[in-house]
Amino acid sequence: MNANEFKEIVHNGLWKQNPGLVQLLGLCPLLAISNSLVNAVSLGLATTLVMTLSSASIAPVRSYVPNEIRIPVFVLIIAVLVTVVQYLMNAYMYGLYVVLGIFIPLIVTNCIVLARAESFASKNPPLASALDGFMMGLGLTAVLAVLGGVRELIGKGTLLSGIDLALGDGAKDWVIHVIPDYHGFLLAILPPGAFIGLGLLIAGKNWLNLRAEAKARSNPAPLSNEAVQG
Amino acid sequence: MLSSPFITTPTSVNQIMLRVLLALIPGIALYVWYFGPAILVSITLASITALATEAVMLKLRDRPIKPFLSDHSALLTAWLLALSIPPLAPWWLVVVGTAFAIVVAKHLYGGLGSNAFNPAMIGYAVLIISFPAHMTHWLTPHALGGIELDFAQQLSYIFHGTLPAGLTLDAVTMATPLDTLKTQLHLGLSVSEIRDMPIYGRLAGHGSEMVALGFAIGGLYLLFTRIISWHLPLVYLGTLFAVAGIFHVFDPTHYVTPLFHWFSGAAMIGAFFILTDPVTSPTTAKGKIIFAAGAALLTYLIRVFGGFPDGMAFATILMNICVPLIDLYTQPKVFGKKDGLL
Amino acid sequence: MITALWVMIALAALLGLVLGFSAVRFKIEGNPLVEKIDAVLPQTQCGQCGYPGCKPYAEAIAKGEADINLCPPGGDDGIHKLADLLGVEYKPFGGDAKPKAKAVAFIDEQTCIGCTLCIQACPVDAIVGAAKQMHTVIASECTGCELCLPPCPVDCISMPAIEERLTDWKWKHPVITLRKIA
Amino acid sequence: MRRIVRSTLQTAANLVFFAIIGTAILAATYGMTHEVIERTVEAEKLKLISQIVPPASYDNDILKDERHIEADALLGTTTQTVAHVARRKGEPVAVVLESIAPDGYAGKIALILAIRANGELAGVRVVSHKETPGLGDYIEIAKNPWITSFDGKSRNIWGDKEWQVKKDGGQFEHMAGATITPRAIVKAVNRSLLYFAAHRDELFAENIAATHAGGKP
Amino acid sequence: MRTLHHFHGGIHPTSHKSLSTHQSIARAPLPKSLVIPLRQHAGEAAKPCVNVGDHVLKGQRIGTPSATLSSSIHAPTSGTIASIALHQIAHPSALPDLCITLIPDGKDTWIKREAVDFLALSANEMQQHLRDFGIVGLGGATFPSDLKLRHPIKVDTLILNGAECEPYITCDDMLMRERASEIVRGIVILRHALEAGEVLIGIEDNKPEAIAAMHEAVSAAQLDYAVVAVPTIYPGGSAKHLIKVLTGLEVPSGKLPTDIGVQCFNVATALSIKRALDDGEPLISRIVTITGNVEHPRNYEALIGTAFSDLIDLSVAKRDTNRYIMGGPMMGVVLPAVNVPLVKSSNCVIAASDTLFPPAPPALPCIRCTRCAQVCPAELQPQDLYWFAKSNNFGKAQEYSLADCIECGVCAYVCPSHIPLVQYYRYAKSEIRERSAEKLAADKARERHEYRQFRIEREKQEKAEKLAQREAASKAAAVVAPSTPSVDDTQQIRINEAIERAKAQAAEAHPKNTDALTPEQQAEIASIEARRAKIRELATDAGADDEPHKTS
Repeated sequence: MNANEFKEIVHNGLWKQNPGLVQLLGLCPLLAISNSLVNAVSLGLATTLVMTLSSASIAPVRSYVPNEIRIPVFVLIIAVLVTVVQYLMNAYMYGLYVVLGIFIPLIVTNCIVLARAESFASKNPPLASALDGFMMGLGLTAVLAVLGGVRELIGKGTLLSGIDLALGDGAKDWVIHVIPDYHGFLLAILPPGAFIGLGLLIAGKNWLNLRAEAKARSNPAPLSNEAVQG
Repeated sequence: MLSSPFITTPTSVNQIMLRVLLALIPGIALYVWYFGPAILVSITLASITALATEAVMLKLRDRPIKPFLSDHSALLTAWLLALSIPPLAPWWLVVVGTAFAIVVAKHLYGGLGSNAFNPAMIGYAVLIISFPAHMTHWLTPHALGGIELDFAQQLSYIFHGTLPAGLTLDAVTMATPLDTLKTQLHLGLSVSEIRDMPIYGRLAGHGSEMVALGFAIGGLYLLFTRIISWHLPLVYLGTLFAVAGIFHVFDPTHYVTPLFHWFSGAAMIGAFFILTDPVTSPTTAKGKIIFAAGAALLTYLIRVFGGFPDGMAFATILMNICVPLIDLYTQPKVFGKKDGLL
Repeated sequence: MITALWVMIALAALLGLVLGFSAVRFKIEGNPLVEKIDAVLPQTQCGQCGYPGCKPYAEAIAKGEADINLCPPGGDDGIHKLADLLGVEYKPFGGDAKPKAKAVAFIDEQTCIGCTLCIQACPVDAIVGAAKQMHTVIASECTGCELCLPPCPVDCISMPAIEERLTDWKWKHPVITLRKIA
Repeated sequence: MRRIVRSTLQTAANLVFFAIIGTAILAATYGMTHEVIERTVEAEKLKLISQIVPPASYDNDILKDERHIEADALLGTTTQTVAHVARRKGEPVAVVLESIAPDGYAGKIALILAIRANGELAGVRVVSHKETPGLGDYIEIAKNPWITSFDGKSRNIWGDKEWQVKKDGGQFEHMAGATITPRAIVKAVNRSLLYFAAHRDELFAENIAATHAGGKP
Repeated sequence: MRTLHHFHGGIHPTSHKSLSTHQSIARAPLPKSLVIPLRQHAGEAAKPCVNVGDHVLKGQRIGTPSATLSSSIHAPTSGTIASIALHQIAHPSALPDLCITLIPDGKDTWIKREAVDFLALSANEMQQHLRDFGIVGLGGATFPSDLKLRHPIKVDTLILNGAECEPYITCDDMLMRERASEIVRGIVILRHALEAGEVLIGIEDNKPEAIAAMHEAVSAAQLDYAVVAVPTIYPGGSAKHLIKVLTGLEVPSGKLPTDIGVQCFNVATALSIKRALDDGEPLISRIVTITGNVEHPRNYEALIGTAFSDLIDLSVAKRDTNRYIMGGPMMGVVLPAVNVPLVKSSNCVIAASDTLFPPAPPALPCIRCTRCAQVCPAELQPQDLYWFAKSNNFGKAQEYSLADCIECGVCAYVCPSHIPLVQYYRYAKSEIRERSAEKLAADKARERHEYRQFRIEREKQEKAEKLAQREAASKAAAVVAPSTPSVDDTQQIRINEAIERAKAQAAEAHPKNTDALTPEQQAEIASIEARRAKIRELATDAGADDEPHKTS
């Protein structure tokens, strides 16, 4: 893996092929768990861990798996890894484990994990695959973090609420009350808020892309008489 | 290049919208008569917010501001939304609801003509979901003779959230007739016991029944000037009457009369002003009938069995989702063809 | 613990048997997708996509080897159709591929020496003529692929764009100025 | 034909191989973590109980001192529940009961409450509910301290009339526009106190605890 | 009183017809030159059958039909052919078309006119006669009338369309008022030709004079034709809708009226048929309404080919006139220039100003109010069609029966958002037409390409077989005479092969298109060949090496 490939994988994961905003994979947890920053980031990191490990373990065995059982084997590997992560969380981060609940085992069915296994890890060497899994996971985590942060901020006026569940009671004071005496805009933390928020994030990304493209072109195109149809 | 026809009728979108606004006035007048002028504050607030956000969105979307701003559609959204919010709601509630309706429900969906959902109802739904507590502070009609706030006190509450010393919110507000009905039924009272309570009048809630009547009068004006087609209001009210009637006949101690359903909540304004929004209702005659019947059924179900006191807004939104499908399956027959599309 | 292991092994063995058997037994031959893609392509057979004709390009797309934005005669519209058919994102023309105005080949009879090279190059037999005889393009059959241009030793073939005539004049999309004129 | 059999068997063997490895990894992880998990789960339950019964006020192993309670209309329960007893130097301090308010605005509200030996409430907490967010959910301690208004209350001085929300003429506060939820909870707590009064001795009896505690696998 | 039926939708625009009915039809003076387009009918343009410089007589044929769907063109007066060239015509595209320019000699000398006894004509002869006399439908579609008489058809009801539903236009109205008996005579011919049962003459009830005149003419001729006053509603003059109103029958989509036993002719067409048979006069003039923003709105009988500007000058356009519309305000087209010639389909020219037809305010988005659907006489969903046309979703537009749209314009007339709906439909229709043509071309190209591949493959195979045979033969020869040096032998065989191959190729490259050539083409080829030979000579003179390489 040379520097260019490295850059490409990182860029793909975090921006160009971002699983949350571009591939639109793994929406179920993305929408369900992003009602607070801590929940969102925790699930994002758990997914990242699983993706890194699964890509890293699928890549070395890829040539020994015959085509007809490719997917069962990948699912098996992913399921094992998820279960391991679940045990670990249950043991050492019980509060978070309760909050994330069903969504931890659901990482198995998160299409993004299998999608990376299929489209990248099954065709690339272990190191690149691990990096790809990690970066895709980080990309998802980033989207989750932004979505969770925004929803929590608008919905409750706080940030990092529930941080004690992840880091223990010592972190209780870390909760930031950004807007004191806030009425709470419940829509944001209820399920519709997730859809609206994701829609806005995707729109925002597209807008940034378009702007970058326009800048890249930036040749003085004739602007006059420009008309939109309809 | 100019294309035929070269002559057109003088009717334009802004005239249609203006007539609809006019038709709301009898209802609003009765509202003021029975509940005081606080509602005018909400309407003004909502109108200013709607025009301002509309202008900003048009600017952002690179659309000419003047022709779109003068089509009165934003004003109509604002009025309908203001009329579905309690008059004593804090000012920011009105602003947030209207802004959401215009920015998200209207412009993010492509602006006038492209919005899939009735913006006013989306605004209402957002408010009732997000601020359910504030959405329950309805005014008590004058006739009941309870403690009343004067206009200055109302303004002070709307803009500062302060009540005169010694008064609690509970003392000056009440739940809607529909909400009260639901709560009392929950407590095991029978319909006739509940209807004897002072907040109820001849048909439904004291005062609010007259407001509904005002909207019906405005609606009939729209119907007779052919601004709206008969399908939507008539089928809606008819279905609501039929469903409520069946339940009422079946068990009059638990289910109120169909007339009560007609004249409470948003049934009247909904039938004539909300369902009839052409953008978000079906285009075919058959489709309109299905749409209105579905909305009536859902309204009743949500009112009687659901978690919210009134179901008009959610029924409208749910039926809005079905509009493309309804339209697809109700394509009328074309001249010279035996069948429609399907 | 041991039970879990046995359950897993039994399950894996059973699934493996089923999958292995079906993989051999239900192999699918041929590819109807190629036909569908080929139907969308403009059939100029021009090879501008880098494949020797429309069908090979269709096959390459079906296999996922070729991008959908390589067919200049198909135009932007063609890319949209392919994107719809394959359920992928629309992609604008990449690199040097650009849509071109429709044209037909025209042989300047004054210069043509009757070498038949263009006849052999024409993928749709739209040029007729014999050695040392006048060659003519059957305009109605010509797809405008330009494959006859390079072999001509005397450069007597030109590709005039098809001009709009009364018979094929089209009404234009009404343009309504909604955006302020910059 | 033989080719099919061979390739089928090969595939199966391959999958079995991966299954064995996967199962082995899982077994190892389970072995490593299951004790920690058990301990954590107990600690969590204890944490909830300690919110309403201060740990300093008792010295027994409260989780072990449990008894099974049959479904009862006063508790609003329809299945068997578990109660825990806190003791100090053998003397009963408080009992932790599960109770259900069946008539919330949107269905049942599950409660856990601790009653001191003298019949006073040590505390009440809502375990689960489906009340309207923003309207009826002020019963959660995380959102509003309302639920602590039960602390120290009992039926010793207040009768059924006082055990109502203020709107109905009782002593308990509620929020404007949302009376159904607090009404349901006040009613449920009141009934639970009646249950306690009727079953006080059984609840605090030591021998029952011993038999029942031993019955659990 | 017969029961009338009604069709869905329709509108009641102000008719403005009285403007141009105060004065009788005037004969327009002979212009200085006439420009006669060769495409004045639906279908293929006529082929010119005169040469520049020829002197022609009034009524002489100057263009012959070039296909089944085509018609004849005649000289409107006597004079000299000045040119046969592209000239701007009355078409919204502003594109030119092939026209014959005729300079009148002022004598207006007719060719020999002969009355024909239509009763003596066979069906085929009747059709041929109409075709030769350039009779086409004058209602607007200009469909060659002979094709409407084609057998086998069974017509129970013959309908004469005098509805003239568009505002402003009064040419049929005036024609019926002034020439009713001639029209009735034409109907007699048509009824005979079609062997039709009942005859219904539909006239909108806002033309009482025309109805009265037709009544009178019918009873004077002692015929049982029914002159029916139909309700005035636009577009009641559309043939399919008039049929619906009069008979209650709907012409099935994509079918012809004859499929339900009805045939429909415009009243003006009936008159021109009468003239073709009774008077031996081809279609060389028509009535045209000049109205709108002019001082003297009036109907003129004008020769085909007369410039509109000449007619407008007769009526004197008001000063603020800024454009001219050919046809009515609902379906007409803006003239690209005022000097374009009158054709067989020109029924009306409206001088327009911004006060008469105020420009539409900017179009706003469609709010799906369905006022368009309520008035659409084709019972379509214009708001959906608009959406599909706008988003280039032509497949959907076809699914929603865009093809059944008659472009009558009522949708755009009522649209409160002022969307140019008809233009969207026209755009979509042209695109669909082009696309289906492209699809056909692509299919043809694929077929040709595949055949070519197949042919090349087959030739390769045949050659391989031949080679194999030959090798086998040479092997056999080698067995017989093993002493022959094999290497040279096979090489020789290969060389022979190559020569043969080249020969075969040369033979195969023999032009396939030189078999069925017209004499002109052969002459052309001959001249080109001669030129080419000369060039080759020059080339060989210049340098022998420059000889073009042959294919191998």
